[in-house]
Amino acid sequence: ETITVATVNNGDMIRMQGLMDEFKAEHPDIDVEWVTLEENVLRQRVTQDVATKGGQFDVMTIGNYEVPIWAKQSWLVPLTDMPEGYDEEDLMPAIADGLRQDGTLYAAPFYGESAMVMYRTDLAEAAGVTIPDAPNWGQIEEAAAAMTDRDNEIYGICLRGKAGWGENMAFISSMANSMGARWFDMDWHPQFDSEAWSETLTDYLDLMNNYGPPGGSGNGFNENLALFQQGKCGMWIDATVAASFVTDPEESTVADSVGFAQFPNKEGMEGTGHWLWSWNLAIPAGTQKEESAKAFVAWATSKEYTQLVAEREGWRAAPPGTRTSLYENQDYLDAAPFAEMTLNAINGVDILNPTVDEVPYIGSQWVGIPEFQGIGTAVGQQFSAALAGQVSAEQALQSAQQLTEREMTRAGYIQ
Amino acid sequence: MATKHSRAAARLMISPAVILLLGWMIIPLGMTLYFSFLRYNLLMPGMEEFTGLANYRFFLTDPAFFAALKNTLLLVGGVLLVTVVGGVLLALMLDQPFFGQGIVRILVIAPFFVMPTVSALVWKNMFMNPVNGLFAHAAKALGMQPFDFLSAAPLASIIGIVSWQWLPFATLILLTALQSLDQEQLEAAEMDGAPWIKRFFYIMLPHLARAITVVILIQTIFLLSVFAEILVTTNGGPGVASTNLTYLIYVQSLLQFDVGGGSAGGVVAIILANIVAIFLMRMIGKNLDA
Amino acid sequence: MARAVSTRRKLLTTVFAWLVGLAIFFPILWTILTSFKTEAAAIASPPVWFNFHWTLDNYVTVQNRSNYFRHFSNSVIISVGSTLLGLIIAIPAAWSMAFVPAKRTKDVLMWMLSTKMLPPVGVLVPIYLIFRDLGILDTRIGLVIVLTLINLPIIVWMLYTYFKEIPGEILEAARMDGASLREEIIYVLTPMAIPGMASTVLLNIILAWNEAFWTLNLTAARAAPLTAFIASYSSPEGLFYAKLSAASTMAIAPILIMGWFSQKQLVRGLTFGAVK
Amino acid sequence: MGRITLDKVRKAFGDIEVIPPLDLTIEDGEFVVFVGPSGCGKSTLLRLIAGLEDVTSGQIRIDRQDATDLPPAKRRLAMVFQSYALYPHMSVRKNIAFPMKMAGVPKEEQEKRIEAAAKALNLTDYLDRRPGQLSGGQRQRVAIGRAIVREPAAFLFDEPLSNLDAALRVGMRLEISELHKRLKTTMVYVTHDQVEAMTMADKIVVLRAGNIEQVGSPLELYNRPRNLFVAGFIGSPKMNLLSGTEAAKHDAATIGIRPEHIAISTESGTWKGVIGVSEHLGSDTFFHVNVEGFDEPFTVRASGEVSLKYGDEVYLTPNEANLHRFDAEGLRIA
Amino acid sequence: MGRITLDKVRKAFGDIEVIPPLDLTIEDGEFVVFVGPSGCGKSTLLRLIAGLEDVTSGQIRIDRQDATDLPPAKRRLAMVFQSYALYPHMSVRKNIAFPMKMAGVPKEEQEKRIEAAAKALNLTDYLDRRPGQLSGGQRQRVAIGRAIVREPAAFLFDEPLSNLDAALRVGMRLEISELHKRLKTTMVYVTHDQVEAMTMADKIVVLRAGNIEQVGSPLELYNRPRNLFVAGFIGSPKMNLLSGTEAAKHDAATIGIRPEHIAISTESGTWKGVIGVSEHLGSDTFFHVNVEGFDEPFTVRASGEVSLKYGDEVYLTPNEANLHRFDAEGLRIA
Ligand SMILES: Nc1ncnc2c1ncn2[C@@H]1O[C@H](COP(=O)(O)OP(=O)(O)OP(=O)(O)O)[C@@H](O)[C@H]1O
Ligand SMILES: Nc1ncnc2c1ncn2[C@@H]1O[C@H](COP(=O)(O)OP(=O)(O)OP(=O)(O)O)[C@@H](O)[C@H]1O
Ligand SMILES: [Mg+2]
Ligand SMILES: [Mg+2]
Repeated sequence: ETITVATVNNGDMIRMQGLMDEFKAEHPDIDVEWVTLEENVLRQRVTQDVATKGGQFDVMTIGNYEVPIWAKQSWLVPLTDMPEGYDEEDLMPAIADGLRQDGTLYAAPFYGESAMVMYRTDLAEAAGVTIPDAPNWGQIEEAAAAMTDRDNEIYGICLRGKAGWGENMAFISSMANSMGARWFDMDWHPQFDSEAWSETLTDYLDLMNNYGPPGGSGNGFNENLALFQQGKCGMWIDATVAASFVTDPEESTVADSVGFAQFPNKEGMEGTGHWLWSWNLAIPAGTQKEESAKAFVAWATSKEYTQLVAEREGWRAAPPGTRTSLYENQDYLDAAPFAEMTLNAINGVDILNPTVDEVPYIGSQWVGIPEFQGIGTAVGQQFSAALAGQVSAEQALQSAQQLTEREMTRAGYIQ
Repeated sequence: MATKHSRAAARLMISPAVILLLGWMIIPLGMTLYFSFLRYNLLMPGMEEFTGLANYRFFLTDPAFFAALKNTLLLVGGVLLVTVVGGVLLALMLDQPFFGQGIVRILVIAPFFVMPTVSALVWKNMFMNPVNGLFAHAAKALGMQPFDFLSAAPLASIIGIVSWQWLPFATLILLTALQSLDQEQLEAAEMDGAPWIKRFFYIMLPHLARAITVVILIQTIFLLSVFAEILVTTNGGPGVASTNLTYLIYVQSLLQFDVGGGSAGGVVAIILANIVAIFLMRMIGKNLDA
Repeated sequence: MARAVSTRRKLLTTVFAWLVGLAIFFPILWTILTSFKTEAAAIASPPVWFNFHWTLDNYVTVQNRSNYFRHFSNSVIISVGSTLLGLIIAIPAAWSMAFVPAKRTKDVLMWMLSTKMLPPVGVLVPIYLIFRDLGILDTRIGLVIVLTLINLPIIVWMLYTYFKEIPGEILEAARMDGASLREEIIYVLTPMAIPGMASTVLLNIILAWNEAFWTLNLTAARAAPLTAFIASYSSPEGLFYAKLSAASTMAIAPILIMGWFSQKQLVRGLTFGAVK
Repeated sequence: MGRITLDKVRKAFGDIEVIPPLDLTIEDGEFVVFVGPSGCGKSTLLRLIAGLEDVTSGQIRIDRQDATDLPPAKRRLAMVFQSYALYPHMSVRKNIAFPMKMAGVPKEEQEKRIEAAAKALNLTDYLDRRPGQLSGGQRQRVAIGRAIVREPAAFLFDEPLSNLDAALRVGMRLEISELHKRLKTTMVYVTHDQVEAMTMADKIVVLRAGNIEQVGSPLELYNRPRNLFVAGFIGSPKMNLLSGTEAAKHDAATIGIRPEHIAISTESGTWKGVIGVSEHLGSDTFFHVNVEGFDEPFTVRASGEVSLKYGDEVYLTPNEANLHRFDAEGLRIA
Repeated sequence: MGRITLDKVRKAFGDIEVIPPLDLTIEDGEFVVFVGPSGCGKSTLLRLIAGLEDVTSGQIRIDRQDATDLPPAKRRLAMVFQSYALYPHMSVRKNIAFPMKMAGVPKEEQEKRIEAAAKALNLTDYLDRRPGQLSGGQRQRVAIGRAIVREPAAFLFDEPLSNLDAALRVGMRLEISELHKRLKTTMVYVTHDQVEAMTMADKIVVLRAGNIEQVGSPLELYNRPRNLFVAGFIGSPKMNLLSGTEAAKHDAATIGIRPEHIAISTESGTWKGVIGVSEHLGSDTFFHVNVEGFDEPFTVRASGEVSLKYGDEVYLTPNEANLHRFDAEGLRIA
């Protein structure tokens, strides 16, 4: 039997494709076909397929944003009766809870992430700044200012600027959370006219305009990763998975001088993370090959898989952020200097209460409603335009407010 | 030629093409039209209901709509301008005698074979990237600030990329047209005392009119639906600075999975495209028959 | 004009033309060069030209990651298949328009072209649903059908312009010689239009090869052509310039090579009746 | 085996009547030439006979059998087109074989007939060439070859020589005439060349705007044109036409006299005139003589040796026996 | 004001010498016609004069002034091309105005000259049409119009009539001749049409493979061809050429006698023969007579009234006065 797996083109997934002979050895009767796509294309393709019951995929890679929404539509096969030894209990609660509906798991986490600060210890030292483990935004700005050296193409801070709900909005929403801003009030009115948002955006723009690399409005995760690996960034605040890439001596020119710190907060505010993301494997309801699909999902998200990756590629490459056991493994902790920071960041997130004020949605750097993809991207465009200098921060916020209100009204949230 | 037999045969033989294209036009169009009156979001199945013109109202009042309309026209117009002017110049150049004509012609044609996605990726990452792109290196080598093409001049950059892809097409058509110009006409003009530049404007350019029309027609058809280049390079941004209609519809229907709204957008785009088409056909009809 | 062009002028033209030609070709050249570099060399500043360590690693990596040859063969089958199917439908249609012109002929032609103006994104969902119901999602036959329909107007137009150049007398001669309509088309018209058909075929293979919207949206694993292959490289993690270049080179090389070898044919043919 | 009868055949393109109802019989074995000014309907008539156009009304019979609705392939007629319409992608052999292939003639029979035709037309050495590698005259022979292997009821030629240069034309003219002598197949031949019509035809049909003006042998038309149109059309240079008092003297509305039937003298004659342009062909000289009282100059043929020049005074004397008289309607007065 | 001198002009394309060094003087006001077989270099010579080709060596003088290196526009010559090379996108008026516009002639002056030219050429009614809407003859007049408004030192015509049908040709031939009489501008005219050359030229230049075979007035060439080539080339139908014993009788290697210089009789004469094909043109009849002892049939011209037919026995008598004698090298024996 051949199952078709749709997946995103990131390093962990590609690594898994290289390990398929192992899977084949365990399940000789199952062949796996891969469809590897860029994140946005993938999302569009799988959503379209699952919603129209096109039935082209048997396993889909989806985010924790989609899982609850899709589960509610009964588009996903509940992952009950997982094979013996799967050990669902071992999944990290912060991650797994977001994938459950009424206590049933609807998708298996492949890896999880929160966000944190990665910085160049050598540059910080040279610039004479220290970055505390739990910095605030003020300290970040100071450090960025100190490390920036444009003549040598060293930029104090690299942040996402490329428009998209999963790109710049992921970061900006987290930053907003850490500044006490929220997307919607309890009546689903957008909050871009609030003081907190204004502060968030202004700070973000200041950081990027003053200490960021040129072309910031086009940089997403990958572009920043490349910059950081080339040694052009003093700090980079982004997903925790990045840690394993920037410390990979084969790819990164700065592997041995990276330090880590918690996602910053507004001065005086608490909270360790406002970002929670996982890539999960789920089985669409229409599939004819449920059994094989389930076998595959179980294999790919099992402890044994982690072990397998560790054996083949070393512990540092193990998919992070899904299983508690991994963080209890001394080999892993030794190989991954960022492990603890990652664990703390993930566990610190509460997607029911992403920020100070109460919110009507679940989510962290995203908002768990179907409309968010569109709205988030449109707002992201506005902020990216502000970063590119095409509009002012106020204008961007104003447009964001208007367009969000428009969409929310149309969708029926605002009566 | 035109006997009863042959006319009957002609009708029979053209019908497969006509029926297929009619089907290709009417079936999706019909469905699109139908969806455009529905409140229909893929993510919320079972909630479809008839909403009349609400989708149209929503699409047309989108603040991005007019920007997209403007961008579409700028994109089509800009690329046409670059490719026609550039194509004429290149054709003139390739028409001169020089060594290695064949190879240079191949070099000039090559971009036409490149997939839009690939060319967008290559341009974006390897040329226009303000840190690692070649243009940035060049600027730095010249002691200038690298220019951030895709955020500072997104539409112009896309026009550049698309023009690069279509320049060979225009060049080819114009070159063959130029080569079909009766040499005696040029000689006559020379005997009449016209210097090179006047021969160009009075003889060659009018001769190229028909070819230029064809270039415009064919390219417009393809340029109206430019999509991959935008998706890959700027995602329509920053803001809506490089969103064209096609991309706007994409955002509507595939990013928000709002089939109703996207369909309404599609219908609007079809209407606009047909306005352009009618306009073009007026122009072409005159020029192609001449 | 057969007046001797002075050698000096010819040399100047040569230098200029080569510069322009290379400038236009440069992005492709650079991509090919980069595909043989290591990732580090690919982003070296200042850029390295030829004196780097040439490596095939990127190609190996790319091939390991995705099954290039399957995508490749899908691309070939889809583009050639849709072109041939298109020809079969278009030849009779173009014959009718060229040799039995009616008052509406021009209008029909223009109408056909106007079907190409449908924005594909606007009709994706309907088409997807239809394909799902027909069970031809992710099949090569499905893509062949779509691409045939998309390119049909172009094929018809091109053939129409070639056919119009063929003197009607020759077809009439065949008729006088006792050929039926079918024989007339098979034995006389088609062989005479071979050069025109060749360029039509070439252009359509190129268009079909490069079509990236439908091929991406209507396929998953089995029928995915090279456009889908390249879609998985559009922003991978980490340094990717060299790998992207290798993948790009692999995606465009077949069509580039085909285009180069047949460029004479293409040049002659690509006129759409623009040249009287 | 090749009698063609047109019975009230009428042809209109849309509203425009190109051929008004027309009757014509072409006898078996006859060589009939259609002449007439450009656009008069010669080609259309031929194409109607061939079946390449539908008649609007009327009937076409070939050998007594109604052929009006037969498709071209069924009429057993062979047509040689102005451009020869050879199949450029086939060798000469294949070109000639094509009609037989279509008719399903067995291979050996085909070979035999091709050999025979090639020999008759002097094409044996060229059988494996493509038409593009042949000279104009050879191409024309291939076109004829393709026609004769079918043993058609009649040949139709539409200006087959007009693409050739003058020298080749003369040769081909002779060859076609000889072919006709040999095969004795009906031939219908369209031309607008005087000389071709005069030298080849058994019977010339003069057309004007789709109407038949006169049918007759070449010399009949030359000697006894039925009306002014035919008189003016046949003969080169044109017949001199006079009206007014001079014509009245002969009891006619118009009289005509051909250039070769006027004697020129420096001493005496009927009309006195002054030489205008003169054209020396060596063999002949054509003088354009301006005679007082006439608007148009007279064209007069003299031998090549006559040495008169511009401005000389001369006297012209028509040969009364060759004078043509026409009435007010332009019809010949017997 | 239009004397053209070619002084050792030589032209080679690459290694192929198309025109070996050649001297020629065209006097002011002369009408010179170049004739010769296809490919002999007529067009090349004309284009050298026009400046559209560079001479490989030698000198071209126009009115005594060295023009060898002048660009075409500066030579004050006007050229009428075979295809007319009208500008298809401009109206007739604009076509005619173009050279004046290029020369910066003031608008009113332009208008005046256009009117004058249009009147002279009978084009007044067509000034606002495009070339595509004109007949062949009208187009040619536009081409001439475009040439005359410039008041050139000389006109160059490259086979300007070869695209026209026979009837139109005769008319245009006369018009050009008259134009020359009126303007008295030098004209150089390339043609391969016998009749054109004979009737229009003051002086004919016969070329073969780039060499001048003979220069002279039309009648000079007709009556006293300098060699066999010219003898065979000038005159239509061709001169009958005989060698062998018959020629030896006249102390020559070859003798020639034109068809019009042979008397035909049923009773007696020098040679006895049998009539083959005969061509009746009405005005004349050409008999092809097979004479024993000669391979080729004799062509003989007789009047239109002679009634001889295929197979008749006849006697031929050449007119001794018109006999041409050539030596073994083919040169005329005086
Ligand atoms: N398909 C057509 N539609 C309309 N009118 C036509 C068509 N074909 C021919 N005609 C008209 O019919 C008339 C006769 O045309 P035809 O070709 O028979 O002339 P022709 O005598 O052969 O002339 P030519 O000597 O120039 O070949 C012309 O006036 C022509 O314009
Ligand atoms: N550009 C060229 N390159 C090489 N050879 C040429 C070129 N132009 C002409 N020739 C050769 O020069 C010779 C003379 O050509 P030209 O055109 O002058 O002949 P022509 O007398 O005008 O013939 P025609 O009567 O066929 O027009 C021919 O053999 C021709 O092949
Ligand atoms: Mg005709
Ligand atoms: Mg010539």
